[in-house]
Amino acid sequence: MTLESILFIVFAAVGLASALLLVTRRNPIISALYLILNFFALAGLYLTLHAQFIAVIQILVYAGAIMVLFVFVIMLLNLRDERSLREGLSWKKVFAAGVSFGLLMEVIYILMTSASGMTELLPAKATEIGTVEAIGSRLFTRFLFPFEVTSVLLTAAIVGAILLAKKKLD
Amino acid sequence: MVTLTSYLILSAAMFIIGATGVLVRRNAIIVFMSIELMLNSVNLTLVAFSAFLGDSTGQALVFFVMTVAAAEAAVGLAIVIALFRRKQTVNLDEINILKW
Amino acid sequence: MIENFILTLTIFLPLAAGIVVLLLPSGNTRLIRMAGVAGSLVTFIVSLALYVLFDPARAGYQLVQHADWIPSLNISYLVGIDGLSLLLILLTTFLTPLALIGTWNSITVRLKEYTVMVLLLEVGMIGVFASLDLVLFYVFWEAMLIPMYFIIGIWGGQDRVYAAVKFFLFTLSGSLLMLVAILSLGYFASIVPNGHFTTNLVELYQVGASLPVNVQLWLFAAFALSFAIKVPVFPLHTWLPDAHVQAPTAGSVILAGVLLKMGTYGFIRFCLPLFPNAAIQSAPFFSVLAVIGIVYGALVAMVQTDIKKLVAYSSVSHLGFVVLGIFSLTEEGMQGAIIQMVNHGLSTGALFLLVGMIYDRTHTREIKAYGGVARLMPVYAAFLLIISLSSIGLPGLNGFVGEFLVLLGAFRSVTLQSPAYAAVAGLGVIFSAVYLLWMYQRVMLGPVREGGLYGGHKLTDLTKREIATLIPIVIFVAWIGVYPRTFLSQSALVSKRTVEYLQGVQRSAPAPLTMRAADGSMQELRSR
Amino acid sequence: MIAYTPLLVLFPLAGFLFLGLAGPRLRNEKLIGIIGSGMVGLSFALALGILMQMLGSAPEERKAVVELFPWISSFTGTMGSFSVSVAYQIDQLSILMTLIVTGVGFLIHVYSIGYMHGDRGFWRFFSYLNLFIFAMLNLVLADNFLLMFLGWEGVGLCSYLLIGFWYEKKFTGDAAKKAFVVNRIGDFGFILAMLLIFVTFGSLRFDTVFAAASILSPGRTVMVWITLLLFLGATGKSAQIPLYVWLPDAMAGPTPVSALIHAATMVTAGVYMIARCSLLYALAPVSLEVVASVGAATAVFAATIGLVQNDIKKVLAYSTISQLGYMFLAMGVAAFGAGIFHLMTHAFFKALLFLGSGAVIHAMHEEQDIQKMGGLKKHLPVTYWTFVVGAVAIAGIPPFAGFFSKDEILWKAFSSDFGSWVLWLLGALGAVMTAFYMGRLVFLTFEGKERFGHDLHPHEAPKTMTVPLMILAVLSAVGGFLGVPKSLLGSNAIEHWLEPIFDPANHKLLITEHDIVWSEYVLMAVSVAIAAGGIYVAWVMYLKRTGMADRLAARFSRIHRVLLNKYYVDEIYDASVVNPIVTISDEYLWKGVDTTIIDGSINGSARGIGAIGSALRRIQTGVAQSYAVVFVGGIVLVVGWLLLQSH
Repeated sequence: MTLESILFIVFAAVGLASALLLVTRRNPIISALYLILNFFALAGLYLTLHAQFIAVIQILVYAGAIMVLFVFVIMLLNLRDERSLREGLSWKKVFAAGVSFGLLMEVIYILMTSASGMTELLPAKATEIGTVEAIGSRLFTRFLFPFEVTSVLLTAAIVGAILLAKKKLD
Repeated sequence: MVTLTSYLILSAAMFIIGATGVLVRRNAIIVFMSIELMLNSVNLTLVAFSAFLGDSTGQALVFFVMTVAAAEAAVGLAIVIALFRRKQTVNLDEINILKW
Repeated sequence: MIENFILTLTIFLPLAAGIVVLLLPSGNTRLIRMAGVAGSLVTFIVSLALYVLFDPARAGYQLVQHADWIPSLNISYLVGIDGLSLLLILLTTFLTPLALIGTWNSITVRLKEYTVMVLLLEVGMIGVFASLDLVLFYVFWEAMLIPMYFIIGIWGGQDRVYAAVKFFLFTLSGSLLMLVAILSLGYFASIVPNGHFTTNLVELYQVGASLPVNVQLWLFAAFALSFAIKVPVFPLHTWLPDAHVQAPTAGSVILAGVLLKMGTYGFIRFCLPLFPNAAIQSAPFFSVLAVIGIVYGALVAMVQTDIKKLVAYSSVSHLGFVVLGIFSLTEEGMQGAIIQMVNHGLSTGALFLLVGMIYDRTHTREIKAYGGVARLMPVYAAFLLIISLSSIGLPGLNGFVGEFLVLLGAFRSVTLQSPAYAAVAGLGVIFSAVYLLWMYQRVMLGPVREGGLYGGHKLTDLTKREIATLIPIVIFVAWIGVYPRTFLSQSALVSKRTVEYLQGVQRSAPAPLTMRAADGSMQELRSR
Repeated sequence: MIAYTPLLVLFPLAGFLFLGLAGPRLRNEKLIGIIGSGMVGLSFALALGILMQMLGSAPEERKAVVELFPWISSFTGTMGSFSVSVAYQIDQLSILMTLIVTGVGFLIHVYSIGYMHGDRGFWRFFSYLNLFIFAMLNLVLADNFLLMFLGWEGVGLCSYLLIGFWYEKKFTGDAAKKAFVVNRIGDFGFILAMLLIFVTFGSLRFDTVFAAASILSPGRTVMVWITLLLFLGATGKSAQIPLYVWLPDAMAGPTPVSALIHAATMVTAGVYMIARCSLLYALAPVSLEVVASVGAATAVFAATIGLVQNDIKKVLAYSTISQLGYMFLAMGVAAFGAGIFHLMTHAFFKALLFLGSGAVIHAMHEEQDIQKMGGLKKHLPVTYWTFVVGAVAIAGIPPFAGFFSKDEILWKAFSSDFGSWVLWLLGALGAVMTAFYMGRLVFLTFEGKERFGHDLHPHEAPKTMTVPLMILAVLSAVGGFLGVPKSLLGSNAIEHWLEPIFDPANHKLLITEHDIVWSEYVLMAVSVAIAAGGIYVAWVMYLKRTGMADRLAARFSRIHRVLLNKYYVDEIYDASVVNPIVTISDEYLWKGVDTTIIDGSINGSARGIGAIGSALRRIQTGVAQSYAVVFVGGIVLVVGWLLLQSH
């Protein structure tokens, strides 16, 4: 048991548990909090992979920005206590869960049966590519055009969000 | 020894949990959060591959996924607000105008 | 130099005009109308250059322009004209401005979109007549469907949506089969030694003729169904009355004047030369349908109570003559069919214009609501009479030339082998007089209605603008009637070569498939 | 002169175009009248000039063809392809017809100036008349069947226009339409005949066709078809059984129209056509028999109806049908010359009678019922005397025109190789009735007591109307001398003049000149006697013992009613042809086939697809999550299938 293994098991357990809790809680606020926990667990996992920059960004963007948005909306809609949203079991849900589980089994089966040549993580190399510098040079050379296009996407999203959320169009 | 496969299985499990959430929950906001969960599990895959292959492309792609996730969250939540304004609910079962 | 792109210019000028109209302020209706008319008029003038540059004495396609489009499949932008397409392109460019001028005040809502649609329609129509590549043809064929759909569906009468959908579905269901046939033709071109996939019409002429007869028959049927719906051949005609009745006047004029010709054009351009054996075999079948259409259309037209429906059914009857002429597979029949296409475009186009003019005044199409109009609108009465007579086929006006040549062709046709076709078709001569004169009598003659009110409106005679629309048509009606040579000479070579080609096929040894069957049975006999 | 032949046609055309376009603005009846009649007068003068030139040349040089321009052709000029020109042919027959058309036409134009005075369609009337003359001249001058057909249809059109001239009355429209449609039935036959002629002879030019026909021997089936189909056309245009029904109704038009179109010229087109094609008929003796039988039957049939009609124009209309029957009788017994001769004299006296009746109607303020006339002799002296001349001429009293022509026909009907005593007897029967109803017409209209209201003061027509009457009266009186038979020491000039035209046919039929025989004189005496007898009976019945007619009518009331109702032929046609066609078209074809079967099956299939769709629609809950479940399920299946494949 190396330190890395222990860290991986801890973060994986926290991530899976928080994910399960996220989808099972009735109150969206609670769900949101579990999602934040999940984000932190992921950030930890990124660190075990020596992806420092992504881990930081994960905290900043997801936990910092996106989750604030979620919580803000939940507050705005005042959805804390909604009796009408009673979520009982139904054949549909059982079926959906079964389907999902089937998919999981298939994926795991594929992963287990296919031989993976890369069992060894090379820490030096991994640390090198996880730096801001490495990712930045990638983004601004090979992915320059998609990177610029994301700006358009974001602008469109902003405009769209404002338009949709506005009370009336005139 | 933590192998690539263990990261991938973890990520698959989280993805399926998210997908199940999308499929079974009626609360639109929780569905959205489940979608975020799915996106994150994909990010984990990308980062894992990137690290094990020694190629920063995967991490660059995570960047784009995050951008898309942010945009999706903004627009999606705006839609939820608009729907709520019309229907006074975020219950997806009641939003069934997609037929005909 | 100009020869190279004049055709492309003609095809896409209306598109340019449409874009210009799109940029105009939608409030200025007068400007939009002027721009639409100007665009179509310029197209007409440019198309006259086609007439000047075209040499009727030269065989084959002229003014050809070729450009790669999808090189990997040998699909190209290939346009060119012969005498047949020349006449029909001129008919199109001639009728479009008249349709726009003649309905100057009829359209009040979404005028800009309407004008653009009409111009787009013109692009599609000219393109159909000029395409020498099957895929290009197909694209124009379908492209023209869309503006027509909207013209009927948006600016039509009460049941416009039903009519538009009916029109669209009828036409589309036929043309989808045609697309399949086009692709399989290209495929057949690729499986011969040294062959390659192509949709070039000229190359496919050889491919089609060499196919076994049963394959030819299937492909022929796919093409013919599409064209027969468009013509329309009995019993596929029921979309026509609805579409005509519901369409706005300009839509009816173009629909009757040009769109229906696409079906008969397709028969001559594609069905006959591509699948000669199949065409010869199915000639009696189509001739029977044509003859039924002639008599049937006339009889049903006779009992209509709606003027536009009457004219629509008369189209069924008149186009029966065209189909009969084509499938008589004689030079006279072919020439008659071609001139009859032009005639029908002029006469029925004018009839729809005239009906539209009176509809604009009274807002009713019921024949019963009229009577005695001649007294109040003498000029209108004169025009309606001339056009009706042209439609009846009075010698000296245009209709007679076509009908007589068609009857002559059908009468002496080697393929049909019976004068009965012509004899029964001749009955149409009687019935056309009945329904048109009866209509004329009920609408124009008799005492003026009480108070001179029709549909609650007072009648005023034609305006100068309306007269100016009709006079060019009347001039051509008389011109073709008195001196049809001008027009017949253009298409003479096409008719002659098409007919000679088919006759050659007919005379040569029986087609491979039947020969094989005969051999087989011979062997069976021997083995016994 | 002959080179100017196209001008014959172009003058009236110019008149039509000018009056048709500028007419509404002229507003001057005198000017319009002068232009309208002047154009026809010019044509007449030119025709006279051409006649003079022809008289001055040898008989074989009297024929000429003037070609204007090619008309319809399939154009490529290969063997046997179709080509027809606009070309006019001058010969003995066509010049005679031209003179009749333009001469009588001119007089009627002049007459119309007076008759149509004050009508708001004055200019329209004259432009139509000019158009009619144009079409009629095309008919008689054409050098091919197709151009003849143009004239043939053209006169039909003018007939339509002029019958419906007073279009604001309901029945004029009906009559006009009926005339055109019934004529079209005949034209259908004409068209088919042309197609057969072209297929048989490879041309539609008279010269070519007749040259080819002259070497054929009689008795071919195709010739029977051609001639019978042509005759179908003739029965339509010339109002013979069974297509005569339009002519009585056509009297709805203004009276000059009845005189010009429905008496003198257009209705004789069928006779002219058969005369022109005499050679073709000579090749089909069966058809000749048909023509003769139909002609004789029509002559008697129409005369019986004419006996009891009370409308002055209807009497004349049935008389016209009957006289046309005589002309066809003549054609049928191969007495082509006699038929044309009767055509000419008939044009004179029937135009005269119609114009006279027009003057009467004019004077009586549009009253046409002869029972409400009487004693008009003293009010309308000129009309009376000219009318009497016409009546005597048609009745066949020598030496007026009708005697010579009708007697010639009756004699040929008896003596010709194709005639028989039955045909003669029918002809003679018709002649008795003709004399009777003409006598009745004259006596009821002009003699006896005045049976009209005293507020009516009939007065003689103006000069423009009476002068043409007088000219026509003179022609009716002396016109017969052109054809005095040899037996009466005449030269039979007109038949001699036409000989070159009919020689080929006569050769085929082996007809030779007969010697004068005593029976000709006997028959001549008989026909004079029956003419006089007919008039005498009319005199007795309608003047001497005025109640007798009514008593007879009451005695034979059933027959009288049948005759008065024209044998109910119109009703029979309506019930057996017109109504079934309309009903079938409406109930079965349109509402049955179109709406129910075709649209029904199409809408039905559309509805079927719609039904399938609405059944499948239940699957569509509209809940996006359900769709997503199916979506994921699909992925599971696809991945699973791929996994199974890979092992």
